[in-house]
Parts: sequence; structure tokens; C-alpha cells
Amino acid sequence: MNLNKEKNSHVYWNPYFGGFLLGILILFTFYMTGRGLGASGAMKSTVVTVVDAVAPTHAENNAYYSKFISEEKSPMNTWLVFETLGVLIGGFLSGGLSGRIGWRVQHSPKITSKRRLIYALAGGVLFGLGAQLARGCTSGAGLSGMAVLSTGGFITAFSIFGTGYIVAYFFRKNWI
Amino acid sequence: MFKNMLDKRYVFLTVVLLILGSGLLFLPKQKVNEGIDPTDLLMNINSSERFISTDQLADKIISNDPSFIVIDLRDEDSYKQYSILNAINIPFKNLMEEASINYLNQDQYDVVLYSNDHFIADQAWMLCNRLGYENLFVLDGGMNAWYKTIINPMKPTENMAMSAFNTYDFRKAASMYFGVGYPEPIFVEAKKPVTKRKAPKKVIPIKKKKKYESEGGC
Amino acid sequence: MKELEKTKRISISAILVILALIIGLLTMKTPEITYVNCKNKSLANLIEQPIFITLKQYKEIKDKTVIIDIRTAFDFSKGHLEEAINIPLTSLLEKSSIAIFDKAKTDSITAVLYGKSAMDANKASTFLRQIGYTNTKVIAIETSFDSYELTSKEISPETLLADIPSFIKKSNERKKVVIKKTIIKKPKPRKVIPIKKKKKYESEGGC
Amino acid sequence: MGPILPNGIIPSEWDSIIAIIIGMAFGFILESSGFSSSRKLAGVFYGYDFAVIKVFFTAAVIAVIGVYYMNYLGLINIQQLYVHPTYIWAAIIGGAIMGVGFVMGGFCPGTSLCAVAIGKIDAIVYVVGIMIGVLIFSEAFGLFEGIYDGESLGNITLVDTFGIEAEWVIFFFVLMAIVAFIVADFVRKRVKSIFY
Repeated sequence: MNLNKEKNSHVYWNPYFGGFLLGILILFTFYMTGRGLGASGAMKSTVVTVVDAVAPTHAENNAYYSKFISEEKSPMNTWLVFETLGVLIGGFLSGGLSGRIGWRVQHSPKITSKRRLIYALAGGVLFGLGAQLARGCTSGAGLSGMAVLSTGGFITAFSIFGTGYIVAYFFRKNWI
Repeated sequence: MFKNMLDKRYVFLTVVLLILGSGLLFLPKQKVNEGIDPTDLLMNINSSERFISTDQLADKIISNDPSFIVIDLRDEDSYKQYSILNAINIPFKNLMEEASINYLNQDQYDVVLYSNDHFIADQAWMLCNRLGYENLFVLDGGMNAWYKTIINPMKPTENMAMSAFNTYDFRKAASMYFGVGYPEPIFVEAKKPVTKRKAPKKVIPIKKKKKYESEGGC
Repeated sequence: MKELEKTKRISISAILVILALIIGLLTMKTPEITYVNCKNKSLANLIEQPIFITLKQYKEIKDKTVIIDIRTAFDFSKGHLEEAINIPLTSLLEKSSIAIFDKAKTDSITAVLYGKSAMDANKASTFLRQIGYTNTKVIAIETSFDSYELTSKEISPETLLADIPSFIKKSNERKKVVIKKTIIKKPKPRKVIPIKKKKKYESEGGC
Repeated sequence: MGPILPNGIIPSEWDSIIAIIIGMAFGFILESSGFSSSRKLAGVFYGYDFAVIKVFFTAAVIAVIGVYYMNYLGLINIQQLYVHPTYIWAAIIGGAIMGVGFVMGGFCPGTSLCAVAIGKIDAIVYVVGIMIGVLIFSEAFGLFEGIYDGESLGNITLVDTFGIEAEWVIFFFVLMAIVAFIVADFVRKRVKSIFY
């Protein structure tokens, strides 16, 4: 095995091993908390908190925000927000150990950074919208849903990947 | 050589996965019946919080308390003959039908169960408690106690405590509310029998795992 | 192919999982006390074999019964029925109690319960039937402890003692001032929105 | 027994601490599997890297098998687990929108957070995008409400949908995953490999 850091930074875990550990982690999460992992929930909490702070009356009148605002508890004080903090720490640790940390924009050599960032923003907007509509993202609805054989989880997961393959052709320049 | 090794490993892993996946098919089936932990059930059974007295029930009905429904567990004939005001008839034998469970397994209303005595009602309560249904109560004494205390209350004798007279007054007023007539005219103005009906209550069966719903995001 | 260098780990972890599973299966303990019937069967049992038997019925099957006193040990020590075994209501699930019920079940003997009130015995019997002891009955008596002697009084559970509608009718005829007659309408059935419930267990429960 | 926190076996104050620990493990696994790289993630749609499918399905299969074994062993009560509710149209349309977002942005929320942790600027932009998306959704909630709440089937599982026993569902799921892995490897060998 090459211990040179430069080369090591692109050696990732075997995907089956990663998947295996992730599966065990989901299992552990279900065992501890009775529900699965999630990621976009924290972002929703952040948005709700910001909107609530900037325009409280607006947030209260909005049918969607008001679902997540309660008097006694800040929307930031949820399980998912803490979990997301953990994700950031964990990612940083792993990246640090394999020397992958650094400010950069990753993109195909065929496109410019600017184009990559615009597409990232657009993709993020769509993903955020879709995740709210489907009540979860790939990890929350897909993975955790599939772990308990939830029909909705399966539909969401297959819908994501199915659409991905359908539209992949139109964005091929961005990636290959 | 390396590639061969790799393939062998993956074949091994595939076999492991298949064994794990199909293992559940071959494990002896466990017979699991729905219900809370039997120890908890025994504890709940021994607590008497589930009993509601006829006076309390009468008071609730008269004051038009919107937070409860009354369920008559007797058969249809007895129900038709006489039932507590606004009671819903669910014969004991139909207790576990879907339509009945919608009334029992919900968290909007307190549900008062009664039968002729409190035995059948209590059996129904225990079955429901085993299944984890909440907000259920048993009318202490059932219809017989209802008759003895509310419909035909016993007049206290002279040497009884003041509270007995108060109770009697309440019960007498209540019995008039439920249609009993008294020879003394003085009570007519006290409380006229009202037949005002409450709007039919909508029962929305409990949504399970509600507590997570607001956080469902992802 | 870079990512595939670390395959050894998965093989090891796969073997570990299998080991953990085997250990888990070998050390598995099935809970001793479970509900033997699903909800529908439990209900059917309560209806088909009513819990209460009269004193007369009891005397007929007396040879094949064991009497169980579910009052507290203190009450039991003050006086009890002949040959009664004391199992307080709160300790129904203790091993010694379960053993008694098990024995009665294998010998197809009816366990006849009685308590301070028929209500207590009713509770105990319903509970025991849930966990599999369908051979329990309750004698329809109320016991009380008067002047150092246990007395019991026969009751007839779940019978309506009075004809309420005719009582109400009569009372209205009796009174001098006629109150405007009120018509008691039958309440409309309340609306229920049925939802689809999870139907877990049903395939396994054998109901 | 479990789930431990809802059953109050350990006090709920531990909730946040456990959340952070689980999150750390989650982040570490995602990052180490290479999910902080958008090009690796996007590879799944172009056939040059199937890590996403492999990790995703392995995790789901392991988790589902594990949950049912733990249920069998009495360590966990499957009835108490949170089952993602099924709203057919919300799931299909939401999933489709997410699919487009995935191809365009090259991340999903969990992986983008990992990428943020190691300083990818595109991931930071992506996260900002997600928040804008949430904002748009919330502001225009009236528009989406019909889809969001439409065709609710409750918290159902495939067992209810297909009416077959859970063991068989799991078995078919495992078979499906294995087929997916084989197909993925087959395709990858035929696609021009790309270094990133």
C-alpha cells in the first residue's frame, strides 16, 4: 500500500465496506432512537429559524413554517441539527486523516469553476425543494425508509435514481 | 491472479448476503401477538384510575362537555330499550371490528365504556389497554349503578350528612334532565329537561408515531 | 480499481456479523409470558366462555377445579375458602403463580378465582386469559369479612336490575305538573373517518 | 428492549450527545467512501463509478436485514420504529426533482455536508442552494400543498403494499441488490474510465 499522502488522498474505502458500515450505523441509529438518519432536516431547521428570527409573523402565518415552530423549543434544538453537526465533524476528521482538506472547487476539466458553481446552486435549489416535497432526502427518506421497508422510501429512492439516469444525458458535459 | 482473488471474495460475500437474506425465511416463526408488555398490563389493571363514577358522567353529560363519548357495550336490544344519552352502541362481540376500533383508538376524546354491570366493560377496557389504546374509562357499576344513583336516587334519611343531601339534589336534578318526572312541582323550574343535541363528534383515529411528524424533513 | 484494495476488511466484517448473529441466535431467550391469542381470538374467548359461573355451576364441576384466592396475603390469612390457594392479584406473573396455572392447564383443571369483589377476580381472569390460561373462571360471589368470619354473597353479574324506560314513564305519569314532553331522539352515529391501519402481525398471529 | 431512547432506557438528555456521535460516524463513513467528491457521486449516472449505488444498496440491505434479525432476537421492536410515511405523488415528484438536482449539483444533502467539512466550495454553494430551495418551497407551500398532502397511504411498508411476508420482501430486495451490483460492475468495465 502506498503511504504517500498525495496518492492516498484518492484512495477511498471499498464501497461495499462503506455500505456495510453505513448499514450497521443505520441499524445502531434505529436501535438507539427508533428512526433513521437524515440530513436535509437540519437545513430546513436552519431556514425556519432564520425566517422566524427575521419575520416572525410571516413565519407564523405560513402554513409550512408554522408546522415546525413551537413556543418552547427552538427549531434548531432538534436531533437532526445535532446529527448534522456530527456529520461536519466526522467528515472533517476523515478528510483530515487522508489529507483531503483544502479550499477548492471540484469540477470536470472541460468546464469552468463558475459554471460548476452555478450548476451546484441550481442543483441545490432543486434538491432542497424536492426533499421538502418528498419529506426527506436520499438519506432520510431513501436509506432510512428502505431500512424499515417503507414503501414511500423505496418510491423516493427509485424516483431519484430513475430521474437521474433519464436526465443524465443533458448534463453530461458537466461531468465527463 | 489478483483479479481471480477479488472475484472469489465477491462470490463469498454474495453468498454471505444471500444466506443472511434468506436466513429469515428459514428461522422458525415466532408467534407474536399484539399487545403491550404483560407486566405493564397487569400494573395498569391494578390501578383504579380508569373508573368514572355515575355522578361524574352525569355531570359531564349535563354540562355538555364536548371532550368525551360514551359507548354502550350491551347488545342492540338492550341499547334500544334504554341507553345513556348520546351513547354509541358497540356490542361487546363487535369490539374488535375496524369500525369500533376507530372509536377506541383515537386521542381526541375520552371514551367511557359501560355495560349492565362493570364487568364486561372492564374486560373490554383490558383488551383495549393491552392493545395500547388510551383515554378509555369504565363507568363504575355500569347501567345498574346508573339506575340506582342517577335515574332513581335514594332519598337520604334525616340523620345523614349534609353532603348526602347535596348529592341527592344533584342526582335528582340529573334524573330530571334524563327525563324522570317528580311529583313535586317545585323542581320543574330548577332544570328543564333539554334535548339539545350536540353536533355529532368526528372521530379521527389516532395517527401512529405522531411525535416524529413535525421533524419528518429528512 | 484503487478503491478495491481494501477488500480484506469486508470479508472480516462479514464473518464477524455472521458470528454475532449465531451468538445472538444461540443465546436468544424467548419471553416467557406472551399473549397467546390475537385480539379477535381473545375477544371470542371472552364471549364464548363467559368468565362468571354461578355457585351452582361451580358445584357441578367441583372435582375438576382448583380454587384460587386473589386477595392479599393478609386478607387470606384472616380467612379463606377451603382448599384455596392464595395468589394475590399483583403477583399473578410470579414464577410460583405461573407454575400453579400451568399445572392446572396441563391437568385440564379449571382455576376458579374469587376475590374481595367479583371485579378483582374478573380482572385477574381476563388477564390470565390473555396470557394463555383460558381455563380460568370466576365464581359470581362477593366476599366480605364480617365479625371474624368470611361471608360470601351470590351475585348475578351483567343482568339489568331495573326496567329503566318503564320507570321513567311511570314517574312522568305520577307527577302533578306535566313538563312539556321531551322526545329523546336516538343520537346520530358519529362520523368516523377510517384510516388504513398497519396490519402488522396478522399474518403471523394466525388469526 | 430497543429502540432505547423512546423507551426511556437511557435518559433523553443523552439524545443530543448520541446524535452528535451518530452524525460523526455518518460523516466519517460518507467521507471515507468518497462521497465528498461530486464527480465520484455523479459517476453513477455516467457509468464510470458506481460507488453510490454500491454503498447505498449495501447499507439498505444490511440495515433491513439487521433490523429484522434484531426484531427476531427481541432486541428491537419493529412496531416502534419510525416508518417514513407514503405520499405517492409527493414521493414520485419530489424524487424526480431531487434526481434532477442530483445530476446538476452532484451532491445530495448528506454528502454535500461532508464536502463542506473538507472545504469544497461547490458544496458550500450547494448547501446554500438547498436552503434557498427550502425557502422557495415554504414560501410557495400553497402551490405544492396538493401534492404534499395528496394520496396519503399512511406509514405503510412494502409488506402492506405487496401483501407478502417481510422475509420474502427482504429476500427479493437482497436479490435485487446483488443483481444491481453485478450489472454495475458489468457496465463499468464497458465505460471509458475517467480519472478525477
